[in-house]
Parts: sequence; C-alpha cells; structure tokens
Amino acid sequence: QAKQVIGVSIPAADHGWTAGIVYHANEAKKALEQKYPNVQIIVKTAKDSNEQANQIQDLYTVNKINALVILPQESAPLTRPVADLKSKGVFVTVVDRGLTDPKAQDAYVAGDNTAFGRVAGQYFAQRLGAQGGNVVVLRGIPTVIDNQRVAAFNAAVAKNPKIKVLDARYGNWNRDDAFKVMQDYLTRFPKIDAVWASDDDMAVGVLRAIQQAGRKDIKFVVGGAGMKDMIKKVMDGDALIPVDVTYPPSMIADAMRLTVESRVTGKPMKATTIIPSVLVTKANAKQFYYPNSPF
Amino acid sequence: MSTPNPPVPPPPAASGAVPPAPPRPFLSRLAALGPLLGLLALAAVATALNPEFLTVSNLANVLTRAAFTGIIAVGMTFVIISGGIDLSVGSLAALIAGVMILVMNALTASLGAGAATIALGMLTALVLGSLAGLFHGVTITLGRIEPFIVTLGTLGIYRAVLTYLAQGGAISLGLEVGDRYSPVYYGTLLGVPIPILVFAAVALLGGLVLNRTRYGRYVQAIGSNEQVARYAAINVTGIKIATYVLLGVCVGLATILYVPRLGSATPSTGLLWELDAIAAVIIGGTALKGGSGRIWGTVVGAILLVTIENVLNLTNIISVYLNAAVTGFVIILVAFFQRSRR
Amino acid sequence: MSTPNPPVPPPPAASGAVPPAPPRPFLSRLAALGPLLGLLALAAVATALNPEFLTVSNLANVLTRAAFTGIIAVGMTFVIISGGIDLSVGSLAALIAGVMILVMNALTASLGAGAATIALGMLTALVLGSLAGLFHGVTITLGRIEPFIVTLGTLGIYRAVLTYLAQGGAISLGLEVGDRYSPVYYGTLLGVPIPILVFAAVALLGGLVLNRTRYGRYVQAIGSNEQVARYAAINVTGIKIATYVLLGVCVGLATILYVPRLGSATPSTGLLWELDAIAAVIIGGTALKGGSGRIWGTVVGAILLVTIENVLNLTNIISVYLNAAVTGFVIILVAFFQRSRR
Amino acid sequence: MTAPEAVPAVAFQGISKTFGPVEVLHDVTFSVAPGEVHALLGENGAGKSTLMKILGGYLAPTRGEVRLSGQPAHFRDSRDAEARGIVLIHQEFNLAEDLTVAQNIFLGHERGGLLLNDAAMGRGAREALARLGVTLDPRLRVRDLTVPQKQLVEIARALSRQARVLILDEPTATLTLQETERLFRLMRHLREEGVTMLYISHKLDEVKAIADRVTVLRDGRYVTTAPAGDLTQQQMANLMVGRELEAMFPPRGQAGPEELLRVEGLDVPGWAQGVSFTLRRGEVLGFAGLVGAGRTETFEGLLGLRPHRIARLEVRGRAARFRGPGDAARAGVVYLSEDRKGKGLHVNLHLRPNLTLMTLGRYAHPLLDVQAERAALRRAAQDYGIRAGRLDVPASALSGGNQQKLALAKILEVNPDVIILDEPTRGVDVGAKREIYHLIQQLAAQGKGVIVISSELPELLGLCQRLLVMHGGRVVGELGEGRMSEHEVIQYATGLKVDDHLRRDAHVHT
Ligand SMILES: Nc1ncnc2c1ncn2[C@@H]1O[C@H](COP(=O)(O)OP(=O)(O)OP(=O)(O)O)[C@@H](O)[C@H]1O
Ligand SMILES: Nc1ncnc2c1ncn2[C@@H]1O[C@H](COP(=O)(O)OP(=O)(O)OP(=O)(O)O)[C@@H](O)[C@H]1O
Ligand SMILES: O[C@@H]1[C@@H](O)[C@H](O)OC[C@H]1O
Ligand SMILES: [Mg+2]
Ligand SMILES: [Mg+2]
Repeated sequence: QAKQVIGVSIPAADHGWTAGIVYHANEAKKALEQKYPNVQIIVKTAKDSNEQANQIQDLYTVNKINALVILPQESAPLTRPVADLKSKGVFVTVVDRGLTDPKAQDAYVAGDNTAFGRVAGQYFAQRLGAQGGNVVVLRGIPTVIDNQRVAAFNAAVAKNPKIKVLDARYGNWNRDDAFKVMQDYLTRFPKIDAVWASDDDMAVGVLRAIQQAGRKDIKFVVGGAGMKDMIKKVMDGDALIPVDVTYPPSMIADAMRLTVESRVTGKPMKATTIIPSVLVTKANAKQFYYPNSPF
Repeated sequence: MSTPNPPVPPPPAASGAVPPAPPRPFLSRLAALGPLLGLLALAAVATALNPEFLTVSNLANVLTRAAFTGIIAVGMTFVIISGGIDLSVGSLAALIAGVMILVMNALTASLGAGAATIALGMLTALVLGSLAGLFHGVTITLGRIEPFIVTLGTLGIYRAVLTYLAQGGAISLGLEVGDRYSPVYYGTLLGVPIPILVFAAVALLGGLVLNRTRYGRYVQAIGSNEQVARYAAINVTGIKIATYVLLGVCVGLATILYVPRLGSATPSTGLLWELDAIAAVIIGGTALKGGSGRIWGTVVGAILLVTIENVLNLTNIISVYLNAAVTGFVIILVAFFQRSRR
Repeated sequence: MSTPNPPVPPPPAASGAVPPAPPRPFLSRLAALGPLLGLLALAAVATALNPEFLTVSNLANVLTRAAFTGIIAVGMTFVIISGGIDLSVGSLAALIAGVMILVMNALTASLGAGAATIALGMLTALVLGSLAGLFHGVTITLGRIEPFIVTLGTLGIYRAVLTYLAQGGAISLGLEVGDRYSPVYYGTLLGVPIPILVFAAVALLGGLVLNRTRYGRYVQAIGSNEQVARYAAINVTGIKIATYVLLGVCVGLATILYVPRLGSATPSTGLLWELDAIAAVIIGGTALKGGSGRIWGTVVGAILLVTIENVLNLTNIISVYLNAAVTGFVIILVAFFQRSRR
Repeated sequence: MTAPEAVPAVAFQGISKTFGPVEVLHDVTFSVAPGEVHALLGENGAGKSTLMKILGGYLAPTRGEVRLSGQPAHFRDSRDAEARGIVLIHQEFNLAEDLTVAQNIFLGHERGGLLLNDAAMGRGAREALARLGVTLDPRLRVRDLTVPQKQLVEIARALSRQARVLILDEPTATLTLQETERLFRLMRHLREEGVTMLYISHKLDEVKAIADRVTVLRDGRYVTTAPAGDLTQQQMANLMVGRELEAMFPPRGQAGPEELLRVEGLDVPGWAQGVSFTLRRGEVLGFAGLVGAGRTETFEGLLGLRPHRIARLEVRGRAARFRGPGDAARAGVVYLSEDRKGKGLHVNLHLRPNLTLMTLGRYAHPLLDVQAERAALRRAAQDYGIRAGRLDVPASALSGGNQQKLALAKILEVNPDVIILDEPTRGVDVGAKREIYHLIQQLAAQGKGVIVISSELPELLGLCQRLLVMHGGRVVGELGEGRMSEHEVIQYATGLKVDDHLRRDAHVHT
C-alpha cells in the first residue's frame, strides 16, 4: 500500500489550550505512526494565519502530503489557502475553528462553541436563580469563535431577566490580561455576583485578582476548556470554581485518528464530528481529569 | 569662475599632499555581501536537508511570500535611511485590507464583480496608504513628535479601527469578486507569479530612486545630517514627509497583493509585519540610525527571513517549540558575517 | 600667566567674559514636564468619568502594574541613552520566570518551601538576567552587531526556550512555595504594596546613577558621541556592556516581583513588554537616538501607559474594539505637549 | 582696487543679532567693495561667523539689513542668498559624512535630469578639487577623510558654485602652507574675475598676504576698517583685543634630564612606520609635516586609538602599553584631537560635563558633586578665557575658538605628565593663542612634557625646543634649537632632505 503523508497544522502553543493541542497532536503522531507503519505524520505549528498559510503551502509543495489536518489560527484568512490545497487533491480535515466556506474541507471535527457559551450561560441563569445578580464577562481575542460563544452566553443568560451583565472586555485568553481586567472590574463594580472568564487560563488570573482584593461578594467563577488545575478544583469542591465547561484540546487527536483511519482503510470519514461541550461538575469531574497533559 | 583650464598650475610632483585612496579593502567589500552570503549558505543547508527546497515551485512560494513584507521593507528602507521609523505598517496593512474589502463588496452591488470594482478597490488601498503616510510625515515633521511615538500610536489606532469595522470577527471578500481578484496573487506572467514580478519592480524602482535621483540623494543626506541638508537648501520637511507617503503607498501595494491571497481581513492580519520589515532592512545592512543603506540588501533580508521559516517547514529536526529560536539564531549569525563593515 | 601654583594658569587680563546666567526660559521648562502634565490631565479625566479612579486601592493597582514594565523601562532608559536598544526584555522575563519556577520547585524537595528556596530562586533570576545582558552587551560591542538585530534574535530564542521548557504549557510554582512567596507581590509595607516600593527604589536609584554618578555621565557621553567618548579615555565597550547587564538585572528584578502574581510562566508571559518599556522611555522624553534622557520621565511614561488602560477599563463610553485606538491617541497627544523641547 | 567704490558690493547696515537673551552683534555697519578681498578680524566669539551667516542667509538679523550693490536684501534662506551669488564656506564642516565627496560637493545642486548624472558630478568634483591642487577620489565617503581633506572638500564645494560674493570662514585653519598658498592663488584669480570675497582668519600673516582691506570686530561691535597694507600684524592684533598685546611667545625653558616618554619603532599600518622619539621633562617637542604626513595617525596609534605595533614604549622609564586612551590617561599621557567636533568635544552636551569628563573621579564621593563641577567650570572659563553668553549651554553654542579652549581645558584637567596637542590653536584668536603658548611654556616649566603637532610653522618655531619633521609616515628630520628655520623644515617636510641617521628607515619616494 502506498505511503500516506499526513500534514498536521496547528497554532503554536501560545497559551494553555493551544499547548494542549500541540501536546495531543504529538502524542497522537507517535501512537498513529506506531500503529500504521505506512503513515508518516508531520506536525507543524504556526504563530499566525499568514505563517500557517505558508506552512500548508510548504507541506503540499515539499512534503507532498496526501491529507491535511488543520486547526486554523483564524477562519476567514485560511479558507482560501485550504481550498487551494483541497482543489489539488489533498484530503482536508478541519478542526475546531471552522472555515468560512465548508466546501473547502472534506471533514470537520470540532468543539461546540455555541454550546460552550450556552452551557455556561444556562448554569449562570439557573444558579443565580430568582434574585439574579451582577455578572462580568472576560472575552478571548477578537475572533469568530469568541463572538459565537459570547452571543450564545448572552442569549442563555437573558432567560433570567434578573441577571445583569455589567461589562464584557477582552482578556485575550491570557492570564495576565485577565488579572488586570478583573482588578479594574473589582474597582469599578462594588457588587459582582459571578464571573464568566470563558477560558481556564483567564480564570487563573481572575481568581488571583479576587483573592488580592479580598472581595467576598463574588459567588463563583466559570472558566472553560478543561484545564487540569481547574478540573481538580471542581473535583475538590472549590466554592469559587463550582463547574467548568469542556472544550477538550484532545479533539486534535480524535481528528487525526479519524483521518488516518479513513485514509488507511479507504472508508469515508464522517463529514462532521462534533465533540460536545458539557458541564463539568463535582459529580463527573473525575472523567475529565488528565494529570499528565500540560493543560 | 568659468575658465575651462584651471587657473592654478598642477601641483608640483613632490607634493603628493593627498595621495590617492588605496583600493577599498577586499574584506570590507566581502562583508557588504554578508546578507547575500548568509542567504546562499542558508539555501545550501536547506537543500542538503531537503532537496525539494531548490524546486521551482518551492522557490516561487518563498519569493511570493517575501513579496509582502519585502515591498513594505523597500519603503521602510527610505524611512530608516532618512532617520525615521514606522511601527504602524502591519496595522495599516490590516486596516487597508479591511476597508478595501468593504469598498469592493459595496461596489459589487452597483458595478458588479468586475475589473472596475477591483480597480477601485486597489485605488482605495493606495489612497489610504498615502493618506496614512501623509499623516505620519506631517505629524512627525511639522508636529515635531518622535516617529517612534507617532507610529506606535497609529499602530494601535489602525488595528482598533479594523477590529471595530470587523466587529471583532473577519471582513471577507465576496466570493465572486474574490474569484475575479484572485489572479493578482495566484496568477503568473511568463511563469512567474505576479507578486514576485511586482516585488522585483518595486525593488528595482526603489534602488533607482534611492541611488539615482535627487530625492534619493536628499533622503540619504537628511539621514546623515539634517542640519547639513538644511544648509544645502534641501526641503527637509517635504522630503521626510515624502518618505512616509512612499512607505504608505508600499503598504497599500503590498495589501493589494495580499488581499486576494487570504480574501479577508481580521484583527490579526499583518500582525508584527513591522518587525519583519524593519528586520529585513537592518539585516540588509542599513543602519538603524540612518544616513545610508541599500535596497538590494533589504530585498535579500526580506527573502532571508522568509527562507528561514520555509526551511523550518521543510525539515523536522527541530522541536516545534524551538522554531523561533532557530530564526533568532540565524538572524544573529547573518548579522555577524556582515559586521566588520561598521 | 605667572603663578605656578595650580596645573592651570590664572585668568588672562582680558577674560572675565562670563556674565551670570539668566533663568532658563519658562516655556521650555514647562515642555519638559509634558508627560507629567499628560498624566495629570488623564487622571483628571479619569476621576471625572469614574471617581473610583482616585481611590487608594485603584491607584495601588495602577502603580503595581506599572512596576513591572516600569522597572524594566528604567534599565531601558540607560540602554537607549547610550545609543542602544533591547527588544528581548519581554521574552527574557518569560524565560527567567520559567527557569526561576523550575529551580524553586526543584529546590523545594531538598530545602523545603521556605525562605532559602525563594532566595535561591530570586538569585537565579538576577543571575540569569545579568548573563543575558552580558551576552547582549558583548555581542553588540565586541561582536559589532546592531543591537536591534542581536536582541531581535534573542527575543525569539528566549521565548522559544521557555516554550520548550514548558512543553507549550504552563510552568507553575508549587503551591506551598507559591504561598510563601506571594507576599512579595501581594504584601504591603506601611500600607504600600511591595512592587510599588521596589519600583520607587529602582527609579530613585536609577535617577541617582544616571545624573549623579560617573557611570551615568559616561552613558550620556557615549550616547551623545561615541567617538568623542573614546578619545576622552572612557571605556566605551565596558560601559555599554554594563548598560545591558543593568537592564538584564532590572528584568530579573521585575520578574521576581511578577512570578508570585500568577505563580506561573507561559509562552505568553511578558508578551510585548519590550514595546511598553521602550514606549515608556520615549514618552518620558528620552530621544530614541540616545545622548540624553531622564528617569523620572520614564517613570511617568510607564505609569501613563498603565493608566490609559485602567481608565478604559473603568469606563464604558468606548466600544471595546476601540480601546487600542484610545491608547494610541493619548500617546500621540502627550507627545505633542512635550514636543517643543526638540 | 583698494578704494571703496560708490556702490559697495556688500553693505552691512546697523546689523544686530541676539540669541535668546544675549545680543552678540551690536549695530554693525561697514561695507565691502566689489572685487576686493576683505578680511574680517576679531577675537573668538567676536561675532564674525554670525555676521557671515547673516550675509549667507543662514540667520536673519534681529535688526538692520544687508545691502547688495545698494539694494536691500532680505534672504529667506541660504538658497535664496545663493541665488543672489552669495556662497559661504563654513567654519564648522558642513558635510554629510555618509555621502561621498562628489555627492557632498553637489548636494542641493545635483546635475542630471530625472536620473542623476553621477559621472558628470564625479568629473565636476574632480575638477573642483583639482583647482585646489587636490587629487582626491570623489567616490570616497566623507566619513573616511582626514580633517584637512574635509576642509578642502568644503572649499571645493563652494568653488563649484558661481559665486559673486564668496565668504571664507577660516578656510585655512586646518591647511598647511602649501594648500594655503594654492588657495590664495585661486583667490587672486577669482579677484581678477571680479568676485568679492570676505575672508576670516586668525592667521594674521595670511591676512596681510591676501587681504585688500581689513575690518575689525570686537565683542560684537564694529571697530574699524583699514587697508591691509596700512596695518602691521601687531596693530591688527592690538585692534582685535583692544589693548597692547605683548610678545606672542614666552621665553623657552630648559628641558630637564628625566625622560618622560620613549617611543621606539611605532608602526601604524597604512599611516606611519618606524616612528621613534623621546620626550623629556620640561620639554616642548614639535611635530612638523605637510598635511597627510601621518602625524595625527602616529599619535592616535600610540594612544591605542588605531591598530598599531610598537617595539618599545616607556613612560617615566617604565615599560608601558596603551591599549586605549584609558591606559594612556592612567599613565599620565593625554591627547587633544585635531578633530574637535568629531573626536574632541561633545557638542551636544553642556559645558560642565564636557569639562569634567576625564576627571569625574575627582567629583565622585561616590555621588558627583555638581556644585564642585560648576565651580571647576567657572574657574576654567576664567583661566582659559572661555567666552560664552552663559555657562549652562551646550558646547555647540560656543564660537569655534571657544570650543577649542574648552577641549583643551578638558584634557588639562587630568593634570597629566605628557600632553600631546594636535593643532592646539586651530581656530583660536591671537590673544587666546598667546595665552595657549604661555600655557604650554608654563606646563613645561612645571616639569611636564608637551608635544605640539601643528601645521603653523611659526608656532612650532616659536614654541619648541626640538622639532621632528615627518614625511610619508616617517620621521625624516630632527632639528634642535639652533637649526630651526622655516626653510629647513620645508626641505624635510617635502622630502627633499632626510637626516642621515634616519635615512636607514626613511625610504623617500616622490
Ligand atoms: N546658536 C547660538 N546660540 C547661542 N549663542 C550663539 C549661537 N551661535 C553663536 N553664539 C554666540 O555668539 C557669539 C559669536 O559667535 P561667532 O561664532 O559669531 O564668533 P566668531 O567671531 O566666529 O568666533 P571664532 O573666531 O571663535 O570662530 C559667541 O559668544 C557665541 O557663543
Ligand atoms: N584618503 C586617504 N586614504 C588613504 N590614505 C590617506 C588618505 N589621506 C591621507 N592618507 C595618508 O594618511 C596619512 C596621514 O594623513 P593626515 O592628514 O592625518 O596626516 P597629518 O600629518 O596628521 O596631517 P595634519 O597636518 O592634518 O595633522 C598620510 O600617510 C597619507 O598618505
Ligand atoms: O485557543 C482557544 C482556547 O483558548 C479557547 O478556550 O477555546 C478555543 C480555542 O481556539
Ligand atoms: Mg567663527
Ligand atoms: Mg593631523
């Protein structure tokens, strides 16, 4: 059987979640190459869309890949370059951050960003209950998925008219920025009931800021994605971190596995595989805890 | 002051007061070629690691990519030689891309997705670029503010305005116009990709303007010593403003080539291009403090930066985490080889 | 011309040519205060928009945040005055943070989570910072490579090495050491947060060194004209290296204060700090081409930058997308008010 | 041609000029006849350059006006003045160091159409230089030129313009006899063509030789105008300083027995070879030679400022090695550069840091005692007669001669044993020159050794106990007090004569 070269193009490990992506991609590469001696997997990381576009071009021109598994830095800018590869006969699996034109891909494996926002929003609506409360939001970086998540969150929270979203600012999926934004929220709003940090890295910064200010009014903080430290807190019943919402970086491994299997066996791959975003609570936390992952 | 024959007798043989200059030392000439040698060495390593490097299609890829920051870097060379700096080029490219796409999308309704729409989009890019350059130039010269500050400010402003226009997401080019426009990036002329041709033209023109026109001469004189230039009755303010406008036009041009590539503008379009462009200029042998420099060096610098990235993509020997380290290391190494010049 | 006493002869009859100096023009003094006035104006606006701005706790937040880049900016002031630049400080901070945490975690096993471990961790930070500075200084002076290039290279290298050490993830401080260490960031002395105290001390010391010591004078002389400094028997190489080492130590110090804040180092730690630090220096009135500058200006610049961000967070009048635009605008505005100096 | 004609070519009418609060020109009125060489004399800081910059359109007068051929002239800028045929050769070099000789000569007046005609400019530059008798590759970068070469380029640049009024502000300060003579021939030729020239120099013998009439300024005021032939050099000097000047050169002292400095076999590759000499306590040793003889480079090499080899170096009888000026300064050897702007003085820094730069240790306890520094500056300003409107200004605000005094004061602050002065009186007025000569003798009398490198022969002859002459990078002659004469020195300097005991290494070529 002909050798299969699979290119994997993912964002550089610029924060916790993408670090998880890089980790899982490299683990999957080892496992899959072991299992299928005829398969070669090339993992590349890119620091921005432009570099990633260059990278997949190189994977095609030089490495002569048969299939590409890509987690695009950004949706819109990578649509054209990916479509270009597909038109040249490369099998394309897109992961997580979707392209703007689904025709540019063969298969799509993703977390559910709408659910990610909705699940969190529903928890807020229910937990804050009848008397409602003041909520502040930290957004990621300006991207489509961030817009989706925030929109879904707002929609879900709106179900409880007593909840007031005081402000939503960018924390850039970054601990430091989240720390500063939270500090200023605390200065500005004398009473905050809950924080949607929308990402576990940002939740780390938020917690520190609350701790520093010694504020007792905040009842809970919800991050997201499933960083091991946060899952641990949920498991341990930390009052401030009662729940988390999954968005597992291991989805890259799933996508790689599905792609390789379909290439090797010749069986078609499902067009869309959605890895649901679920609420992690004290009850189910154990099954989401990976102590060996960097994330 | 007219006699063709000098009124003074030729100097007596014995004087030799000011002996003729000895030929420029070979080593210093060699050092001037530093970046080029660096590029060749890198190419040799690349080919050894993966012979695919030398294929026409790969080289075309590399040069095409170098075109964007390369074109900007040519404009940046003028700014830096004149003693200035522009940190805003990446943001400006993003903003231009966004506005240009919005304009083309809007025009499609009335003018259709044809050449007229695209031409007007391109015009928008060039006008926007030169207006931004004009603003920089005027604020820096007449406003007497450090170029670093002015363009650090506009760096924030341009990107923020784009983010606002895109409402945090992406501004995407309509599919139909996109298809009509795409040859500007993906097309070739006599087998050579269009961006490479444009890059080559810009570089040649830049070299000509810098070395063979009054304007270029004045840019060097101003960067070397502004006071002297002023005493030589050079319009220092005008020339400096012109360098920023020129750079703005280069940014517009680069964006014109870039938009069909990815067909969209997002808050992260053009991120850190300023660093790449400035690095290309400095690696090429232009001094950051201005006064003198060379366009061909800049071109080599721009290609070199892209080549490093390309080589890293072609091989698998280095941990993905360490890519940036290799780039950093190569940059220092290349600079080391041209160092004796200074 | 007669008394043999001092090495220098007494006045010749005709001299006596030195009239008493009239006071320095008021306006030029005012302009020098540009950044400070800018800061005060900003504070006034901020208070009007949200009176919470003036609370002790908010001001403490602002100053504490300003401490990191502020301390680095003090070191950067020396480097820039001497005619250099350092782009690597943000990456270096990240690397130092990572290594420092690894060292402390490792030492916890043998030395426990006590003061000894923390002290050795801090020492690591300072040593690492000065070694990096030494490398920069030596490569720039003896290696004769543009500072821009050297530190652009190490910018990539340091962050890549950290990413490698963290395997892309976060390097986190052990919980117990973290708790023992946290007062360095969160603690106060006489009600003032420790980072503010350290920042103040660094700034005072920096000002003293720059204006009142031989070293500071030499730094200015070198930046003003390196050749003249060399002819005046100043050890140009040594002094320049020292500025980079000094900056490295400042980065180490800033990191020491920073690590207890979040207790971790990630690939995005210290991202773009170099831009903030350099901007603080330039906004503070130091010229990018070197020769002269002032520490207090740098301090004001660093605080100003953080304040803009703080004010934006405290109010809601501007779309979140446009935050960066406001920052850019204010930077240019402040620079405008101090411009007449140049 | 000496009598002022009815319509003067240039007339200054009640010109005043203030810089900030200081008025440096007060109501200056005099006129210059067409086709004359009109010398402008005055002490350092008298306002000569300022007046000429006003004429050249670089500065605007605060009051008064300039008339050209009877017409009031208000220049917008120097280009405007140049369009009226007024060209200024600056006292301070005005060259873009990164550009080549040809590019500088044609800066602002490039030849060619849309594209520059570099070949034509190269030829033009070569011609302009040839008129001065200089063969210099026009493609060289100005950065790589020696100081006198830069001066020649500066002159050539002015000559390449079609000047009706040519202003020469101390053009010969850095030139030796030969270049000066050539310049004068050229000036005479221009005079025949009807060009009016204003000439500034502190070398009064030159003024006597070339000028038709002389105007004297003192402290920014007009003093007098007289035919050059009617004044002796002594009278000119007295008019400048406003009092009777005594003898220029103090009596020479006697060198002591102790050897302060011994240099054997110093090579500075490309510049000097096999230079050996000794300097004793109390001695003033001169170095003569034409421009390009390699004197400057010899001493820059000695101080470790250039790559060099040396067979043996002794300071006060002990073997020493100078890796840089720091080593030298510690051993008590200091050097004053001939290139004031580029190597001698921080023109952008204030006077105080300039003065104390080499002796900061004295003021550091460990913090610098700024009060003491100020006191030192006040003292130095008195001692060296540094004239400045204010003391808290950048060195660039001083007149050329006063900058030179500051540079000299700076190195003498070190209280060195061996003092090497390269063109110490360049651009310095007669009064100050005399003071510097006295200072040199006094330093020698205090037991220091002084080496004077100078292109002004009379100065060397009047000051030195012993004179070494360099030619082509080698020492070719040594003259003791008895044999010192202008004629002798020139014989050696031009390579026509070589001392026997030096012939062994001095391979003379033309
Ligand atoms: N830009 C300036 N700002 C302030 N003072 C100035 C400036 N330029 C010149 N001066 C002062 O004006 C006076 C006259 O200077 P000028 O250069 O005209 O003297 P000069 O006669 O040419 O002297 P020298 O023989 O030393 O060249 C000096 O006191 C000088 O310090
Ligand atoms: N452009 C040049 N390129 C190469 N060599 C040169 C150049 N100009 C001069 N030289 C050589 O440099 C040496 C020294 O030149 P320089 O003018 O500095 O001598 P100097 O004796 O110090 O003269 P000055 O009278 O100006 O002090 C001479 O041997 C001369 O041949
Ligand atoms: O990087 C992103 C991560 O931080 C967020 O939590 O989920 C989506 C990812 O793309
Ligand atoms: Mg003068
Ligand atoms: Mg000399």
